[in-house]
Amino acid sequence: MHLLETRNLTVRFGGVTAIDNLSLTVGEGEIRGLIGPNGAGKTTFFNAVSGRYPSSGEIRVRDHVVSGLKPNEIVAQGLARTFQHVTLFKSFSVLKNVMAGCHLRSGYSFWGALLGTPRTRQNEADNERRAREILDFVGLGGLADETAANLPHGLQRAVGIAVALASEPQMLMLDEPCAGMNTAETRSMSDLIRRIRGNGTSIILIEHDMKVIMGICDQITVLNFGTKIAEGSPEEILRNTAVHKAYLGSAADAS
Amino acid sequence: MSFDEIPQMLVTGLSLGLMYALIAIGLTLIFGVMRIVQYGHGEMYMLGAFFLYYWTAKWGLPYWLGVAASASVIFVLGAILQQTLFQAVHGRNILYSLAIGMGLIFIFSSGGQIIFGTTVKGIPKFATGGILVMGGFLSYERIVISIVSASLVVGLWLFLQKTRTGMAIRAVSEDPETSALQGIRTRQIHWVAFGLGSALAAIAGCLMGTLLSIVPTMGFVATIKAFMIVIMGGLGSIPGALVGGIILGMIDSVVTTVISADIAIIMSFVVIFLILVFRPSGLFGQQWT
Amino acid sequence: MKVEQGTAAAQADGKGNAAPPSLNRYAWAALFAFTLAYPAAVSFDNYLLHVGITIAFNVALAASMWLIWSLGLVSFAHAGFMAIGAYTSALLLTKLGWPMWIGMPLGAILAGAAAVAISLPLMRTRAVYFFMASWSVGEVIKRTIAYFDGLTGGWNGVFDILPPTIDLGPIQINFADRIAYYYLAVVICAIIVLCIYRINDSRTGMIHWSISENELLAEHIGINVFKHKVIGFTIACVFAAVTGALYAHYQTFISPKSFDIWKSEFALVHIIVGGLTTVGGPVVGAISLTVIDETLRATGPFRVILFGVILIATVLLLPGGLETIPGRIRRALRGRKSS
Amino acid sequence: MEAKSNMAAPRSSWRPSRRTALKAGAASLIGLSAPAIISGRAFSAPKTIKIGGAVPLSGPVAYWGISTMQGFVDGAAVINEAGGVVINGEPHMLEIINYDTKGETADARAATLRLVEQDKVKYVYSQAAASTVGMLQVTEPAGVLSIVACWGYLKLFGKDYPLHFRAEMSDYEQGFAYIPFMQEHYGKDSLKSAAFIGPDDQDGKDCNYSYQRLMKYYSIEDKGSEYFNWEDTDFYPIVAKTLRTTPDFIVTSPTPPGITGSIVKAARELGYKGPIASPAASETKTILEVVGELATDVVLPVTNVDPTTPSQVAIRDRFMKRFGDFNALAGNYSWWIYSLKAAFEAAGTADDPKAVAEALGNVVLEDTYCGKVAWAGEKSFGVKRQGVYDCYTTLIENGKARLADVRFPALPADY
Repeated sequence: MHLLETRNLTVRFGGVTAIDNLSLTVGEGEIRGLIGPNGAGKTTFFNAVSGRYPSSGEIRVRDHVVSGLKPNEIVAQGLARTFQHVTLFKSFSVLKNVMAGCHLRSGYSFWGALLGTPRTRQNEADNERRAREILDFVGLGGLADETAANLPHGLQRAVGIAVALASEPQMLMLDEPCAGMNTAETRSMSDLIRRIRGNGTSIILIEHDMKVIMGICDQITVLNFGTKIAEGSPEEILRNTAVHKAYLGSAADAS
Repeated sequence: MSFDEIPQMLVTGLSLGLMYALIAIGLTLIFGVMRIVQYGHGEMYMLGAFFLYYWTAKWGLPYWLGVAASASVIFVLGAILQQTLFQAVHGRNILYSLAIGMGLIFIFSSGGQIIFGTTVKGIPKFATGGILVMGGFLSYERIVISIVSASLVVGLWLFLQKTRTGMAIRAVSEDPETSALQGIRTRQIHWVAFGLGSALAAIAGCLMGTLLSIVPTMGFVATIKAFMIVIMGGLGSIPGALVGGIILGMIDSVVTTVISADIAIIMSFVVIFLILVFRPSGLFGQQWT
Repeated sequence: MKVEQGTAAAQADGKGNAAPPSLNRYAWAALFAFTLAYPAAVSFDNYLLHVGITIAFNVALAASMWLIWSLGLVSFAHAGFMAIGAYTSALLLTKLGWPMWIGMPLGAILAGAAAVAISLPLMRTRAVYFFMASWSVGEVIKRTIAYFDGLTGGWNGVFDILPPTIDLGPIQINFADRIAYYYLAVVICAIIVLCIYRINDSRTGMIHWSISENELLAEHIGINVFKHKVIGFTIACVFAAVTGALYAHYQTFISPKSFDIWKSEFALVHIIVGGLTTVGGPVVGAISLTVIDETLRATGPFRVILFGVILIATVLLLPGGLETIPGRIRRALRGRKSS
Repeated sequence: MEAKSNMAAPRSSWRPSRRTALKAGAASLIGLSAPAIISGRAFSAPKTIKIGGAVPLSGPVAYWGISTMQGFVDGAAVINEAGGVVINGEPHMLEIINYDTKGETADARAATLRLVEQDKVKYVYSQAAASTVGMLQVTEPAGVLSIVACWGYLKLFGKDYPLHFRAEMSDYEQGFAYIPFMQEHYGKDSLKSAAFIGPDDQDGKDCNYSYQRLMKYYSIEDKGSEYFNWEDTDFYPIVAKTLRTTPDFIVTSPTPPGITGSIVKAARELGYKGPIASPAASETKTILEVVGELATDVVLPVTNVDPTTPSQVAIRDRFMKRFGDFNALAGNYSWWIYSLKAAFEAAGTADDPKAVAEALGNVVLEDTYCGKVAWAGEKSFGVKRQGVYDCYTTLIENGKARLADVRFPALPADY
């Protein structure tokens, strides 16, 4: 049984086929790299799997068919994601961002919240504790009360990951987590990704920084024009001629 | 209803639709560029009409020169309003621009009552009589207004497509940040577009004011109509304003003639609602949040 | 790690970091205490009681509209739902003789049902398109009421909507008495504001602001955005309907014109002037602007102009609205202390 | 948009310039905020009688409210200068207090509450149906006398509202002047059927009711009624629909002058030849400006296009001086305060609105801006509470307006 499996996944926008018959499996505890030139369909794949875009074909999580579910239902299945552009509740404090991220695990009920029952208060206290734990885990423990918008770019990305982790996913889809980061930040981000996996969460990673990809991924899938052109361990991918060809066609993207 | 009423219905609806479009294109331009809600757009329409009233009825100056003068004066006024009031709320939530627009409605319509008086006025006509078009009567006034409206729509479209300023305006409306990086002075584009939009409202006010009558509180109805049209057509879309105007004009004409006016206005709101439900960004709109 | 200075926008919308809760609570308690003491404070002046009742209506209306705003939506259907509540209660009384105590809840239920039904399509639209679509809803409600004149009296309106009475043997209250109605209005208004405060203060409020801040992210942390929008909108419309019933039985006369676009617009103005980020905003905004409007009444033709000037001045000179004043004072004091 | 129940309007050979209009605004502000000036503090603390106005001074119907207010402010000044209201030999000064209603019912109620409960006013005037409804809920239970211009809501008028006076003739009373005039002018045989156009609101329905009763009384066939929205811009559709029934003449009421102009224009352009009567649109100049040379056979009752008698001219000149503005509507309303003064003096008290109301019903003024004025309606309403006066009818022919007829309405015997 695979954690995530897509069968013949296809996404079309009008006449353009962005993902074409993509079949892919990701096992538990795996870090999977997803690479390919710009426009290869990597982010579209995330959007399709996370329920943002409609798709045809099949998406399964632990053998449950989740195709056609809405994003919030997909998250409930244990699939969380981050976004290419930093996406946060910018006017919230960092802590509140993560607490909002706890939504699915918060034991929320409308009436409980309205009446402020002891149970709700207990739940919210738990949520806050958990949120602080997650912040400590991603290394933001000291910034809990900062307004998210006030943080530098790199830290905002880390908050984004913390928010996604708050739903306690089995699989985390990271869309270019190291974009716009310097070497030191990139290194600590790689480290964070490894530690997340260490907690038992699988990861799919879109990243242009080949050092990151090659350094941390167990398996790599290469997309071009919406189709899978190669799959394998980092070493295999480095040797693959089709991959080189695809990247030579648009050399700038590989940097 | 009999069949010989159909031509009149259609001719009336088309000319009314073009009039509506005339009121709306200025608003859609401002919307597109500044991403703010100029709720006081109708007040520019009202002021434009009153300027022409004083120009022709009071000072006895030529009509069409007065329309041009009115447009220029309101252009300046619009630019000033943009610089003094709307620039400060640019980029903030649309509510703030909405509030300023409402404030302008209060100030201009009530101030207008004190300065211009509360009596209804009429602007001297530029033409009388008319012709039969496909069996429906169309006065020369309406023909002129329709032609002006259509050519302003086309002219504005060409201006945005072909001229440097126009292209800059489009660039700013599509992607303000990138165009700022490319060296387009967005602040300048803002007041130019705002002034231009206001001037278009003034022209609409002049022509519609001539056809109908003018009173200082007439701006709000124009705002309502312009809003309905612009949002139905899609914010920032000039063809949208034209199509939206004609849809509204046709509903007003056909439904009023066939059923009644109260059903017509209910119907126009229902149609807008349905359009927005099935096309959440209007008929020709870009996604706008 | 050096934290950069935040943007002005982030500072203005300090949803995460409002005033200390204790201070907040004292302010609310003081306001409520003053509200209760108000009739005595104005030595039972009937006209000033009337102003108080009007303020209660406006506060309830603005606060409930603000609840929709916390979802990031500006609804102009509000006057329409107020009309549903008002007409239901009024017609049940004048046609069937049912008192307000039955009419008001029924009106609220009807408005709630209508709100759920209409929001299913309505919530597909966003931002300013939602604004226009909700405006259409409000206009259609108003004009439909006017159209079915056999039932509703059409433009003629409904007369003789008597205030309710309570008859429990020893306790008899006739709400035709201005003081009694004042307390009725204040209590209902306080319940509405309290509910909204609680909603906003709980996780529901956090969900609302998440949706308002970033709908995409809200969806991807597992929030059913559509459902919460429908629920929030419906609750607000129910409150509007309750306010409408309360309004009808006080005015004793309603017509479709009582619920035109300006009702919604003024509620919106109250919110903007008061402040957008806490429920204190609409409350303070509605109170101060109603008082100002009543005062300006004597200036005749200048009333509306002055109102417009105050509105624009507040937006430009006091960004964030009246609710930011305590924070400004605190910052100013702190600034003085530290220097 | 707010509807207006009654819109008589100004003749205007005079065009307001910017300066005079500003002067008008300033003058009205003074009139509002400083009633003491008008009430004449120069006198050694005489008794005062407060008269309150709950009228639209802002918003779309401000025109009517301001015109009403001007009559009271001017009248109070004139009366005070001439020694005030003399009650049992003792002079009383008049003090006018005005509060804005925006022309909205709830707002009018608030304004009236302030007048009655705070300022302790016992005499209130108001304007237009919406304001009147709001005002009446306060005045009648509080025992306060009210004078208004309101054409509809007839169930709020009559025996059950003994303190409520409707000074302005509605289109119903006007009908007994302008329809006979039209029959004489155009010939009875050419006016056998009629159609009605009015706004889609209560004012429109009320006027339609008046119209129906008039048509029945004069045995004219009713060819149907159409209602327009206040938001409407184009009147082609509604006029086209009306013309389908081929009426001999059209009554449009209560349509303000601008819309009347648009209706006339549409009708003439669509080839309609019959006369069009508009009992509310007396702004002759506007209609001429809007319709141009197509304006012909437009009948405007209660519109005095050319003040001629010395008292009419005096009122016009005084208004021009005091407010920088004068319209026929303000003239039509200018007699209200004099009627009230006569009632105070006849009743011998200003403290008892009931006694004043009794007296007011019997007041007859001979020489006002509207000529002879009396209160009527005893048989229809049970009390004499409806103002009736000489109806000055202006006729527009070939783009020119002239005063065509002056007659006291020939009210039916059972009125």
